[in-house]
Formats: sequence, structure tokens, C-alpha cells
Amino acid sequence: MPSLQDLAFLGISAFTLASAAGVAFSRKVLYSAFSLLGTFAGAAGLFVLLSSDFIAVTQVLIYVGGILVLIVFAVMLTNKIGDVKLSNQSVNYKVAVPFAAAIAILLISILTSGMWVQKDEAYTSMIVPIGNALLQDYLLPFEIVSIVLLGALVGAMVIVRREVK
Amino acid sequence: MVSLNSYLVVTAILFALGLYNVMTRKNAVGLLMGVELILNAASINFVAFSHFNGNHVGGNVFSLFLIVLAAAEAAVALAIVVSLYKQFGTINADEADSLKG
Amino acid sequence: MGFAKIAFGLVHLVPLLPLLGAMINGFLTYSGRKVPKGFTAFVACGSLFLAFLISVGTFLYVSGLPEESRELTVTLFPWIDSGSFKADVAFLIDPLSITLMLVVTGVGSLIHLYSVGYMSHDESFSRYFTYLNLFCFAMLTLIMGANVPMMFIGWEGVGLCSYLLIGFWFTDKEKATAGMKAFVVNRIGDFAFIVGFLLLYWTLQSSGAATVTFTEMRDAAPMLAGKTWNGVPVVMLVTLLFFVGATGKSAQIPLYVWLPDAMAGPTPVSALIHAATMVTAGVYMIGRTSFLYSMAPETRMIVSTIGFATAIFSALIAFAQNDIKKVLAYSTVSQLGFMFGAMGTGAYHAGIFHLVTHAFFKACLFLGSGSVIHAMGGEQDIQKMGGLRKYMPVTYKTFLIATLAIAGIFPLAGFFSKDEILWQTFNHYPWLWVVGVVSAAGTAIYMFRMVTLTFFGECRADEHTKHHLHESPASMTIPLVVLAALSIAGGFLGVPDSLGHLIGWEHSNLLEHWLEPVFVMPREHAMASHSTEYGLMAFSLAVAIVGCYAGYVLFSKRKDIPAALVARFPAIHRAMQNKFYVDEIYQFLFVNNLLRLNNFLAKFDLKVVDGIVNLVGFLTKVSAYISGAFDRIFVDGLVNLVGNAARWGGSALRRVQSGQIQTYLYYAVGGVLLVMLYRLL
Amino acid sequence: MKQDLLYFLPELVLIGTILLLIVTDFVAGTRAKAVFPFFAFVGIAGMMGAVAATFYLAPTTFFTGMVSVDDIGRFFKIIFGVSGLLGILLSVKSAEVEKADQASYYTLLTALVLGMMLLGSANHLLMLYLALEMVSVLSYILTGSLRGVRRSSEAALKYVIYGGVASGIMAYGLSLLYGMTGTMAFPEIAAFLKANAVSRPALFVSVLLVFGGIGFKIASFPFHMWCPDVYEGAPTPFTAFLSVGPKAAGFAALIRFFLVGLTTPGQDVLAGTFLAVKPVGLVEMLTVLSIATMTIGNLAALVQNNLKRLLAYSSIAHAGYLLMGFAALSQEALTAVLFYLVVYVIMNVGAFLVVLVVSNQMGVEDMAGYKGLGRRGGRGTYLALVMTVFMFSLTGIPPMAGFIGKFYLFGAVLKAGLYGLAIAGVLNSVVSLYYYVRVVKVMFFDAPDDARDIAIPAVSQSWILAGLAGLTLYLGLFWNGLATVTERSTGLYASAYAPPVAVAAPAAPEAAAPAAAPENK
Amino acid sequence: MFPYLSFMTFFPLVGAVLIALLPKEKTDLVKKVALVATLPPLAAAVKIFMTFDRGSTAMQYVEGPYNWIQAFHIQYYMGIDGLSVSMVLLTALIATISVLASWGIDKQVKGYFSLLLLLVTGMFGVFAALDFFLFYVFWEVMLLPMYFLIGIWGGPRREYAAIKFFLYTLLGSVLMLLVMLAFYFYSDGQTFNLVELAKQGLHQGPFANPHFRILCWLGLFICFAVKVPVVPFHTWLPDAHVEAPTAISVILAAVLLKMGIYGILRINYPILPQETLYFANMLAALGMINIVYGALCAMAQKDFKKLIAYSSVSHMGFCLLGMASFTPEGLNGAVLQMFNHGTITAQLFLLVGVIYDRAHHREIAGFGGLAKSMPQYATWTSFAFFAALGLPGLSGFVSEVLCFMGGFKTFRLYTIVSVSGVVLTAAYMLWTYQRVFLGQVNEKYKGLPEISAREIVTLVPLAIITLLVGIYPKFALDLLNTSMTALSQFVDAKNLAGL
Repeated sequence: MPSLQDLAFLGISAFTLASAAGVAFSRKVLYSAFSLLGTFAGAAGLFVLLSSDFIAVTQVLIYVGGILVLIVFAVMLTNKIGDVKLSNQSVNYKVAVPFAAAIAILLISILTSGMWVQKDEAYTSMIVPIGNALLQDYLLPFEIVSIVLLGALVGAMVIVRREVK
Repeated sequence: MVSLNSYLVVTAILFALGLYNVMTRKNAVGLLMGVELILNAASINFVAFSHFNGNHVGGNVFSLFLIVLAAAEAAVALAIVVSLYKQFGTINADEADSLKG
Repeated sequence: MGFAKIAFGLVHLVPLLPLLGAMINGFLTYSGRKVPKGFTAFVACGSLFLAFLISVGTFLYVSGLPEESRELTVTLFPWIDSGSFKADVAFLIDPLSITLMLVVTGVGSLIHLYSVGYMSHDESFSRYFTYLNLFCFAMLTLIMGANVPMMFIGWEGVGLCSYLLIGFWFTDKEKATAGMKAFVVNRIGDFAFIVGFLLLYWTLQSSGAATVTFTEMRDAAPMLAGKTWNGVPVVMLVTLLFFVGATGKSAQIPLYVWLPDAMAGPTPVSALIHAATMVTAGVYMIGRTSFLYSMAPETRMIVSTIGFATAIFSALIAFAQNDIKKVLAYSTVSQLGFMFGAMGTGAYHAGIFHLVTHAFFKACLFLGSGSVIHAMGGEQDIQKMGGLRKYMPVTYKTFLIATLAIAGIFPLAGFFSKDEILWQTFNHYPWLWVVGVVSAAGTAIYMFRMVTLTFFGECRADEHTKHHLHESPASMTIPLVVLAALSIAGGFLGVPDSLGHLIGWEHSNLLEHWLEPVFVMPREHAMASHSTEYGLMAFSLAVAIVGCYAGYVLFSKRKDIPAALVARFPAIHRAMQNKFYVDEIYQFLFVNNLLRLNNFLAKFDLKVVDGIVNLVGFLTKVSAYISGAFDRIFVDGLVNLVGNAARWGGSALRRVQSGQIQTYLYYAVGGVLLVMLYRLL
Repeated sequence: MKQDLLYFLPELVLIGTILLLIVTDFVAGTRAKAVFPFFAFVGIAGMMGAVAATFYLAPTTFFTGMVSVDDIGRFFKIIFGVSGLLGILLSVKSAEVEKADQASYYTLLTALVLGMMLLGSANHLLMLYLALEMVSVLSYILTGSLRGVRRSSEAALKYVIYGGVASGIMAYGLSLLYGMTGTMAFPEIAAFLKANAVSRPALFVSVLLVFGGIGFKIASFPFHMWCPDVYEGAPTPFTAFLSVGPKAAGFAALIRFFLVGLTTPGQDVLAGTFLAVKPVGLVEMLTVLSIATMTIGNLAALVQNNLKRLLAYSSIAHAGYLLMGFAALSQEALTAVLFYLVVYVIMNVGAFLVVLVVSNQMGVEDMAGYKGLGRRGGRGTYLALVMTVFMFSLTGIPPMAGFIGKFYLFGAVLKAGLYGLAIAGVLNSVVSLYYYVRVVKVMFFDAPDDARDIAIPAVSQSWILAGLAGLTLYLGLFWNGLATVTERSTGLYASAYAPPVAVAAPAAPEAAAPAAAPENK
Repeated sequence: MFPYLSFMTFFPLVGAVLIALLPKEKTDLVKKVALVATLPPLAAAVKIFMTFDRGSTAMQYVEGPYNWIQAFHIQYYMGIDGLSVSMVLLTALIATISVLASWGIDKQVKGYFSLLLLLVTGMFGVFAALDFFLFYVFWEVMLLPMYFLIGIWGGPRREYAAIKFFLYTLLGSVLMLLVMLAFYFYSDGQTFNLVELAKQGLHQGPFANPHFRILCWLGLFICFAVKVPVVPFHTWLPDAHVEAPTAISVILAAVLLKMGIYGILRINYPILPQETLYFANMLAALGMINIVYGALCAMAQKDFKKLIAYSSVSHMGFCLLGMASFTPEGLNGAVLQMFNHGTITAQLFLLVGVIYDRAHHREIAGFGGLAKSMPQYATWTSFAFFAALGLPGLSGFVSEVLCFMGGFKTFRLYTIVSVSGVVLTAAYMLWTYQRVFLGQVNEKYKGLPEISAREIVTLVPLAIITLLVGIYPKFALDLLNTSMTALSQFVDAKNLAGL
């Protein structure tokens, strides 16, 4: 008898994968972008199921609120809305399909037979441990990522800035 | 009882879909979406491993960083795409082939 | 004995004096300085004559020694010394080498003298004498060398000089070719000689007697008995190989082909090198290594057989030749055959005896022919001569004497030496005796054919030549006379004991007794009785006389008989005239195939060996193109398949080619997959 | 705490420099163009000085094992510093870089050096990933920094997409590794793998996927294809830098990941070998990748006509050679890799500098433009001569330093018993001769198409070239000093192996100490 | 003690640097400096010849071992024994001669002579180095100048020839590199010292496995075989020779080819004696093939220089045959043959150069009757030809006979076939001589100037040596005899111990 949790997992993962497939196979780039939203949301759902509420929130904030918006902007900026083609055609797919399938099958077979470090799972909020970790053990990465972000900001500006006369 | 393996199957498929995407898309933005799929797969993996390892904090932190870095990368990548488009009017990655050989 | 002793002390100068002469003249030639011909002639003749005097002194000195100590080695300095292999520059002075030294320096001096007249008009006068002196040096080294390598120096040296002298008038391509042919054919013999020497040396070495000197080898030779290589007795192999070497140098079947061509050189050269001395080196070598031949009866039989076969074969060819020098050349080959026949019987002294007498009369004949050619203005065809005895009395007389000598008319030199050979042959290989007698008869006939055509009858030369006919100058006739005298008297060196016995001259065979200590004789062989010997002697003399007469008659009074014979058997005549096509057969069988092989190999080298390497290089390049353009080709095809290329066609940007990031990724994923599969499956 | 900051001094210097550059940009703007390279140069030089000044500090790990500060890290910091300085020197006079925004170009370059330093000292999966991303993102930007130059933007696009995928793959691999061991610090991973059974295929796959990210940085098969396009498209001075700096950083990361994260010191410590903790086929994998990488690089280079592309493929091939050292998994191999990297930096930057000068002077990057360069006399001959030195050094012919590098590498490989790999390596060297020598051939054997005299390149560039060529020759003959340095770096690295977290085998420090001993006799 | 060997090795290098600094226009000065740079080594060579201890098997004029690269125990270690001394002397002589023979170079004179001197440095170094690494470095150092000398100053197909030469040699030397490293790692105390390696023998690690030893032997052998060159690795030689300028051909034939044999004798023989014995049969067979094949190919050549090149292939076969025998005779013969071939072939190439300079082609068929128009030239050529075909009394004979002597003891059949080379050599040499010098004078070449004094000067010392060694070989043999006998005994001892 599947528990509620199981059902939730099944539902969310099916949704995630379906929208991922939408991203991959959709013929229009805008559709892909919207499918991506589903994937991101699905992933956030999975995070919740995995008791990582903080990550789930971050996911929604950054991915949906940041990246996805960026992507949609990019799509808009680089295509005329009315462009029927709104090109998202595929190349290589005759070979890519078997490749991707092979990768999936190999990974699934290897991973499901793998030996992973497992302890009793527990559903506790991760916010506190994450907060502690970020300011103690992971202080350095936390600082560095700020430099990376700074660099990315500067760089993005450099790249899109208009030609200096 | 949802096992770790169920999550692994999901991420494996997600990963493969991401790879498929980057192999086939013509549109540079489309390609970037593939990258995001892959990163999401990795992210879910981290959290899942973390969860099934007694809520080990490392995986969570890693996935947090993954998300942030993905954002940074996406920003730069999209900047490049936009700039290329502004200069040359296309973002079809397969047309960017003046470098080859 | 003062003179003799001093002379012996200077014996190493015997070869070195001519070398010095060659160096002086050679330097003058090279520098192109004009020096009086007299000086050149003086240096050349003088050095050799001095060597002759020293040889005579040495002879006197050695003959004064007791018989058992007539074997002296003069060592100058060590030559090759490596491992067990030690060879000195040393000369062996024993009766055999002294005999040959006397012949070479003596006859050589005469021919040098003759050449002064003969070559007086040649622009390369000094070059000629350089070569000639150099030849004497090499020949003397050959006969005086105390060990095999020393002998080989001379052996090759005479080959070199023969090459140089045959091709003396090198602007004539045929003459140059003849020289090359001589050298290369000789080298084929040398090949066998070297192999034989190597085999001999290592067999001796393995028996504990690593030596190359003749005397030590002789002492160690008994150890060779019973030694085999691949089941064949080593002695037999070695002697056979040496004999092959000898066939090259001494123009025996199958390597005789070079000698007739060698007549391209100046006639005195033919006299000295291709009649008197060099060509007899093979005979000398067998004599020198008699200790081996005496242990190998099978080889001796082969030697005799080849010898007599050559004798009759070349006699047959000589019948049909019209070039005076060619006739003499084939006659030389034939006489050399006799010598080998003698060596094969184990009667080495007989071979050497014939060698000596042959040197006298054949040198005389060649010089005489030279005189004739000189007088005829270069004409060598006997069909165009005739009646010359009126014009050139001295030449005629000496020539006739020498011819009689070669024909074996008693009591001229040839009679004794040839008779000794036939007698020994009769005792050992009676059937070869038959061949020998037939050849002897043939010799008499064709020699008299030549004499008749040349000196008797009407002169067939054109008026212009006839007008110029004259006797040669004294520098040319004096050697002729001396040689003719020697042709008469030379025979008394070896009067058979059976004949000497009749007149109460014990040990009348001087040469045999003189040479006795040198040779190791084979096992005693039962000899037929004296009476048989007398009978045979008489028989061969009769044959010779008949032959001479026949030769005279057939080509003066009854010319119709040979003409009829020719008409009856044209094919045979033609074959004889063309020397039985041996040259052509060799050309066809060996030379052509060799050249074909060469060209094939050169092409093989160029195409295949190099080609393989180039192919590898090419494949590398191809794979480089494939990997460099892997995506281009592969993806191009794929994209064409999809049909996208056409849609975006027209713009350079839209050319769908490599440079596509998707393709790169696809490639990367493929690689990951590949590595995974490689590891996991 | 004060001491702790001292450990971090080089990084701090660079961070200060970056801030200074940003501020200067705000304050001075475009007016003070010349000041940016100067600041960056001084900053990087200061960083190297700081490394030297803190050399006496004992090796340790930092931030709860996130980064380690040890001799091998310092060694790499110096390499990065040198390549950074060379990158700046090359950029200063470059016509191409003039088109870029000066302030941000040098700021990002400095930041890139910082990222490389972090990558070189990362001792933790997260740090590894983070530093790698930092290097990547900054590289993308710098590649695309030439505004209005199509090939630059195009290269950047390819670079970013390829890099994104590679980092995604790597992240996925990292997650598997994390799931397998439950930890992210390298020494702990190794200790765990040594103590516990894991699924071998899963471990292999995870290592392979992680290698995807690092292999992308070092341009190894099968993640090499971006390399020629990006090298060709990027501004040449940056390409020169890219071909040595980030590549060296990739190797630094590889060293830590493989030798600290996946292996423990072997029993045969005296021989200096490492043991791959689990027989996951690490050696086979690296062997295959190494052979494939050098072969593809060399073969593809054979047909190149553009010098930059040729050098790009050549750098792929060199990554293959360097990977041989990892397959050998030994102390010698590590020394060899370090040695080779130094030599590689010198000769590769030298070659790129020649390309740069020629393209500035003659406006060509194609082989045809090099026709008869050595016959033009004067500067042309000079350029051709130094180029010849670099080409032969890259081929690996004595007495150039490149030979010594190969000598070291092949030695280590042979000692490890990988004869097949060694033979593949030398055969590749022979193949590589063909295209390197083709450059030399074109320069000396062919007649120039025109009588143009090559203009005198900037004096500073002449001197840099002379210095690099001189070093190439000098290190080919007298390499004892460098050898000692590299050996000491790895020797101390081995002794610093034991992490402060007390999970590793306690025997390691004692066991590793004698590893260096015989060398110091 | 004065470091003769280092002096000889590096003095030309100093000259090379000096030349590089001279002004471009002063070509005469450049040539003079180059000549002067080769004379002191020549003087040193004479001194070595006078004072070399002929009775000792030890290394002489030893310098070092000084530590060079401690990290790898690499030493600067120079020294010569009976094997190398003849080669060092030959190199000194050929160096001077090649500078003289290059007097006519008029293109990029500076570059030419500095490369030439650099090449000389490499050659000396190879023969004097006793440290394997040092040996390798010098070995490769020769490669670069050679490549340029052929590639820039060569004939029409010079680029092809140069790259071919380079690739072949490099392929060989990378194999040597691998074996060298294997030697190093599995020797006691890890050393590159060749003397020490020979003393030790190698039995550690993989060297305990005979297959590995055999592989190592083969690796070295291929490297050296390319240089010798052994058929089928020889195809670079005709091309390189034909395209190279005269002086470079001379160096190539006289010195570079010797390095192959020298390497086998210096490295394969003492360090891997058992494997050498194992392959002796193959060596001899290859020697035989070289002799016969080279001679046959030579006969078919139409290009004068190519013919000489193939004759080199043939002549180097004698060395292989002799050294494969492991007898003192054979080894002495092989080394002496190296020396003799060096002097004789140098003359041949110089002579070809003489005619090429005048007629600007080398087609054998295009000449004829030159003996009439250039009698002195013809004399020199005939001397060299007869020396090359092994005329007794000239040096070639002595070494050939010794090679045969040695070879016959061990390999009868191969030697017998090889002796046929004597016939073939005579055939192609004389045939060539005839086609070029004899017969009707070709009208075109009637007025060719006679061989010049400078050209004669290059020939005279070589000719004197040819004659001297032919008449009094002790003069050269004494130098090698002790060492070669010791080597053969050493291998024999291994033979008894191992089999």
C-alpha cells in the first residue's frame, strides 16, 4: 500500500521528468522555457520531500525567480515574438537519442546497484544546520562565492556593454 | 517507502535528458536549459544523498552552492548570448562556426 | 760468393725496386711534367733489371745452401695482427719463388726493354711504364709473399695492373670494358679464393695451428686430414676453392673468358701479363699449396680434367681465329690448361717447368706478333698478312723458333716440358693423356696455321701498309732474340731423367731436383717403364711434327681442304669463330639477370621498402585528416540528411560544418560513454 | 589567528589588488589605461612575494580542511603567478587587447589567478567545484572580452556552453562520490574508500564524471574539442595565458583529487608509489585517456594551418603527455608532472608570443605568413630562431627543456611498468615532430613571398622572448635546480598528506618521510 | 691534466658562437674562423694519437665523473677507450676537411658554418660521452644542425630528405630514450654511467625477465640500426646523401653512420651481452643482407652520389658481420672498417662533389672520358674507388678481411654469401668508373677545369691514411686491439656463464 509520501514522490517526480522532457523535446524555445519552470518547481518539490525546505525555497527563489527569468528575457531579447519559427530545432537527434538513452540506462543500472552511505532518514528542518555550516565549516566557500558572483556581474556587464567609443 | 534508488533513477533520467538537450539544440538558450537540467539532477542527488545519510549537512550546502553558481554561470552565459545576438543577429549555436577545423 | 750474399741481403728490394720505379714515373705522370722519355725508360727498365740482378744473386746464394735449408723468410714488418690472426709483410725465398722471380724479372726486363721501342710514339709513355712497373711489383709480391694475405696482395695487385693496362687506351670503350671484365671475372675467382682461405684458416685454427704462412701451414697440414665441413673433407673444399680462384686468374674454364678480350691492351702487356707471368699465378699458387693438393686426390683429378678440357676447348677456338693476338691468347689458355693438367697429376715440377718454358716462348711469340703489328701499322688480322718473312727476318726467325717450341719439337723447350706433362698424365689419368695429345696436335696445327698465314705466301696487305713494312728497331729485336734463345735452351732445365740417363747425365731433370724440397708430393704412384716413356715421347714428337706440317700445308698449298671443311660444317665453324658463344651465354645467363636483379632491387628499394614507410606516413596523414575533420565529414553527412544545411544555405555563416558546439558535446558524451563501456563491460 | 591570516597572505594580496583595480576603474575610468596592467602586475608579483615570504610556514590545511597550504600549492601559486605575469606582459602591447575594456580585463585576469590559486589548493569537493567554476566563469568572460570581434564572441559562447555542460557533469559525479562516501574532504574520501567496500562501477562512473570537469579544464579527451576554437577565437595574449595557467590549475586540481582524494600512500613508500585505494581501474582509465588525448591532439595538429590552432592541438597533446604522469601514480610521476608544467609554461608562452608578434607585425596567423621568416634577416631571423627553440622544445629534443620534461615523464611511466603507455608516448613525440618541424621548415626553407622586412617588435617583447628561449635552453642543460625544487615540493606534499582530521592511517607521515630521504642524499 | 676531450668537444661550439656574432658580409672571415675552430681539436687528436696507451683497456683521458644533475644521478663523464679513440680521431679529421670542403658555400654562410661547428660538437660528444644521458643529449644535438644543413643548403628535394632523416632518426632515438630510462631505474644505485652499467649487468626488476631484456636490446638496436643504416631502415640514407651538400655528405657518411655501430658496441654489447649473443645470428644475417643488397642496389643507380650512398650501405654491412662474430678479429675488423669507411667514403663524396661543382649534375650516364680531360681527378677517384673495393694494400682490404675472418668463424654461410660482395663491389665500382671516366670524351666536358689545389688538400690526408692503414694497419689496429679483445673476452665470458 503506497503511503502518501510515496504517492507524492511519484507525482512530483513524474511531473519533474515530464516537464524536463518538455524542455528537451519541445519545438519552440519558449515552450521549453516554460517547461523548465515545471522542472524547477518539481525539483523544489523533491527537495521538500527530502526534508530540505531551505534548499527548496532557494531553488524557487533563485532558479525560478532568477535564472528562469533571465532565460525568458534572453529568449525574448533574441527573438522576435512573432517569429513563427522561434527556433528550437534539433540537430543530431538521430544519434543523440541512443546516446542519451544509453547514458540513462547505464547510470540507472549502476546507481541502483551502488552501495551508498545510508543512515536512518529523519525529517528535521535543515535550516539551522545549514546556517551553522555556512558560517563555520563552509565560511571560505561562502566568501569565495561572493567573489565569483562579483566577477560574474562585472563580466556580464563587460560583455553586454555597448562598444566604447 | 521511497528509497534512495528511486531518487537516483529520477536524477539519472534528468541527467540524460539534459545531455540530450545539449547535444541536439540549435538555440544557444536551449542549450543552456540543458545545462540547467543537468545541474538540477546533480542538485537533487546531493540533497537525496544528504537526506538518506541522516540529513548530513554537506550535501545540502553543496546543492545550495550549486544553485548559486548556476545563477552566476547563467548570467554570464546569457550575457554572451545576448551580446552575440546583438552583434550578429542570431543565437543559433550551430551557426557560430567560423572557428573550426 | 760476395755478390750472392749481398744480393740476398737486398732480396726485399726485388719487389720494392719496381715499386719505386712506379712511384717515380707515376708521380711524373700525375704532375704532368714533361720529362725525356729516356729518363722514364731508364727508371723503369733499370729498376727491374736491378731486381733481376738481385734475383740472380739470390739464386746463386740459395743454390749454394744445403738442400734442406733452402727456405728463407725475410720479414719486413708486422702487417695485420688481430686476435689469432697474424700476418707479416714477409717474403719467402725458396727454390720455387726464386724460379719465378727469375722468370718475372728476367722476362719482365726484356719486355720492358721491348716496350721502350714499341711504345715510343705513345703519348702516355710514362703512364705505361708506371703501370708496368707496378705490375712487376705486384707479381713479385705474389710469388715472394710468405703468407696467404701477402700473396693476396700480389694476386689482387696484378689484377689491378692488368685492369689498368688492358684499359690503357681507355678512350676506346671496348678496351676499357675488356679491362673491367678482366677484373670482375678475376674477382669471382677471388671470391672462392677468400672463402677457401677462411675455411683453411679456421680449420687450422681449430686444430691449434692458427697460421697463415705457407711454411707453417705446410707443417700443420697433416692435421687437416679427416676434418670435414658438412661431410665434405675440408682439404678437398679448400683446394677446390683455391682452384676456382686459380681458374679466374689463370683463365681456365669456366672463367677464361676475360683473357682473349684482354688482348685489347698493348702487345708487350699481353706478352708479360697475359702470357708469361700473371696468368700463371694460378699454377704457381697450386704449387705453393702443394701440401694441400697432395692430400686431395679428388681435387687433383678435377684440376687435371679442367686443365685438359680447357686445353682442347681453347685449341678448338684458336683454329678459327684470325686476329693474331687472339690466336695467341687462346693458345695461352690452352697451354695454361696443360700446366693445370700437370699440377693435377701431382707432378708439380712439370707444371712449373712448362710455366717457365711457356714464359719464354709465349713471350717471344707475343713480342713477335707485336713486332708484326707494329710493322703492319696496327693491323692484327692474319688474313691480311702473309709473306712477312722477307720484310722482317729477325722477327720471322724468332717467331718460328718459338712456334716450334710451343708445338713441342725436339729439342726445343716446349718439347721437354710438354712431354713431361703428358708422361705424368699418362701415368695418372691415361684418358686425359689422349686429350692432351690431341690438344698438342691441335696446337701444332693452329700455330703453324698462324705462322704460315703471317710469314709465308704472298703478302695480302694493301700497298700502303706494304710500303711501310720494316724490321723493328733493336730495342725490340734484342728481346726477341734472347727469348728465342731461351726457347731453345730452356728445355734443358728439365731433361727427363730417362733421357739424361741415356747420355749418362744423372739427375738431368735440374728443375725437378731444384724444386723438390718445396713440394709435398702425393703418395707415390706407380710409373710406367722407361721404355713406355720413350715410346710416348716419340709418339708425341711425331704428332707434333705431323701437326706442324699439316698446319703449314693446309694453309699454304691445300687451302681447299679447310675451306671444304668450313663449307661442310658451317655451323661448327661459326661456333668456333664465335668462341662457342660462351661470352653471349654468360651475358645472357648472368650479366643480364644480374642487371635485372639490380634494377628490380633498386625499384624495390624505392617503391616497396620506402613505400612501406611512406604508406605508414600516408596512413598517419589520412587518419589525421579523419580526426581533424571527423566532425566535418560525419556531421556534414548527418546534417545533410536532416536537410538543415539547405535551409540555411547561401550564407557563409550558415555553412553547416564543424565548429558546432552541439557536435562537440555529442562527441564528448560519446567519449564518456566509450570509456564507461570500455571499463564496465 | 594572526598566523592563520599569514597563511592566507597571497590570496589576500590578490583580493586587495582586485578591489584596488575596481576602485581605480571607478575613480579614474578610461583615462588611466596604463595603470591597470601595472597594478595587476604589481599585485601578482606581490602575491608571489607573499608566497615566498610565507614559505617558512609549515604545511597545513585550512578552514576545516577546505584548502591546504603546502609546498605543492605554493609551487603552483608560483606557476600561476608567472603565467599571470606573462599574460599581462603579453597583453600590454597587444593590438587585440586594446579593443577590450582595460580595467575589467586586468581585474578579471587577476581574479582568474586567484581562482587558479584556490583550485590549486582545494582540498574538498566543494572547494574544487567552486574554484573550478570561478576559473571557468572568468575565462568565459575574458575570452569574449573583445567587443565587436566575431570570433571572440563565438569562442566565448562555445566555451561557456561546453564549460557549463562539463561542470554539470562534474557536479553530478561529485554528488555520486559524496553519496558513496558521505564526506567531501579529500583525505576523508580516501580514508573511507580504503576502509569500506563500495560499488566499483559506481565509483568508476563517478570518478569519470568528475574527470569530465577537470578534463575540460586541461583539455583532455573527450573534453578537448572546445580547445582549438576557443584558442583561436580568444585574444592571443589571453590564449597564451589560457593554455598554461588554467591548464596548470586543472592539473593542480587533478593532483589533489587523484592523489589525495582517491589514493593513499602505497606500501612501497620508498619507491614513492601511491596506491589507488580501490582497483577501480584508475590507471587503465588514465592510460586510455592519456593515449587518446595525445594521439588526437597530435594527429589533428598535423593538418592545421593556423598557428594558434596548431598550438591549441599541441597543447591538447601535451595534456596527454601530462596525463601519463597520473597513470603512473608515483612520486616520480608527480615530480615529472610538476617539472613538465614549468617547462611547458615557458615554451608554450614563448611560442604564443612569437605568434602574437608575427600577427601584430604581419597580420597573419597562418602558416603561409611564416614563409621565409628566418630569411627576412634581422628581427625576422631572431623571431624564427626563438620559435625554432620553442618548437624543438615542444617536440622534446635535447638540449631543450621540453626534452627533460618528457625524459622525466617517460622515466616515471617506465618505472611504473606502463611500457605500452611509454611507447605510445614516444611514438606520439615522433608524430609531433612532423608539425612542429613544419613550422621550422616554413620559416627557414621556404622563400618569403615578399621582401617585407619585419618591423621591430616591442623591445620588451624581444627581451621576454630572449628570456624564455634562454630559459628553455638553460633548463635543458642545467635542470638540477628545478628538479630539486619540484622534488622538494612533492616530497613535502607527501609528508603533509596526513590531514588534521584524524581519519587517515597514522602511519602515513612516517611512511612518507623516507620517500624524500634518498633524493636528498 | 688538460681536458682534451671537453676541449675538442666544445672548442667548435665556441667557434660557432663566434661566427654567429660576426657581421654577415664578412664571409671570408667566417670561413677562416670556422677553419680555425676545427684546428685545435685536430691538434688535440694528434696529441691523443701520440699518447694514447695502447695496452690498456681502461678509459683514458677521463674527465669526471662530475655531478651534473644530481636529481637523476646524471654526470658529466667523458673518456675514450680503444673503441672510441679511432672515432674521435676520425671526427677531428673529418671536421677540418668538411670545413675546407665547404669553402664554396655562398648562401647564408654564417648560418652554415655555425651549424657545421655545432654538428662537430655533437659528434665529438657522442664518441666521448660515457654517461648515457650525456650520450643521448649529444646524439640529439647532432640531429638539429643536420636537419638544417640538409634542409637549407641541400639539393632540389632537400626538404623531403631532411624531414625523412629527422623522422627516422628521431624514431630511433625515442626508443633509445625509453631503454635508457629502464637502464637507469633498474641499475644498482640508479646510474647512467655506461662503464658502471656494463660492470653491473642488469638483473633487477623487469630485467630479470629475458623478454624484457630482449625488448630493450631491440629498442636500442633499432635506434642504432637507423643510423648504420641496416636494411630495411636505410631508405633515408640515399635521399639524405643525394640532397645534402658535399661537406655534409662527407660528415654523414664518414662520421654519422659510424654512430650506429659505435652505439651497438658501446651499449648493446657490454650492457646486454647475453641478448647480443642471442641476436648475433640476426646481426650477421643483416650484415650479409646489407652487403649484398646494398651492392646490388648500388649497381642499378644512375646518380653518382646515390651510388656512393648505397655503397655505404653495403660497406657498413661488413661492420655488422664482423661484430656479430664476437671474435677479436671480427670486432677489430668492424671498428677498423668503421674508420676506413670513414676515410674512404669521405674521399668518394668529396670527389663526387668536385664533379658536381663543375658539371652541375651527377648523372653517371651524362659523363664519359673524364680521365682524358681531368687526369688528376681521375687518378684520385681511381684511388678511392680501388680503396673502396677492397684492394689489398689499401685500408679497406684490411678491415674487410678481418671482418670476414671473424665472421667466418661464427657464421660460415653468411660470410660466404657476404664475400660475394667483393665481386659485386668491384663490378659496380669499376662499371661506374668506366662510365664516368673512360670511353670517348664527352665534348661537353672537355674543358672542365682540373681538380683544384683546395680540393686536393681535402683529399690528401684521407688518401695518406688509406694507404698507411693499408700497408701498416698496426698503426690503427693497435689503438683498438686491446679494447676489442677485452670486449670479445667479456662477451665470451658471459656466453659461458649464460649458456
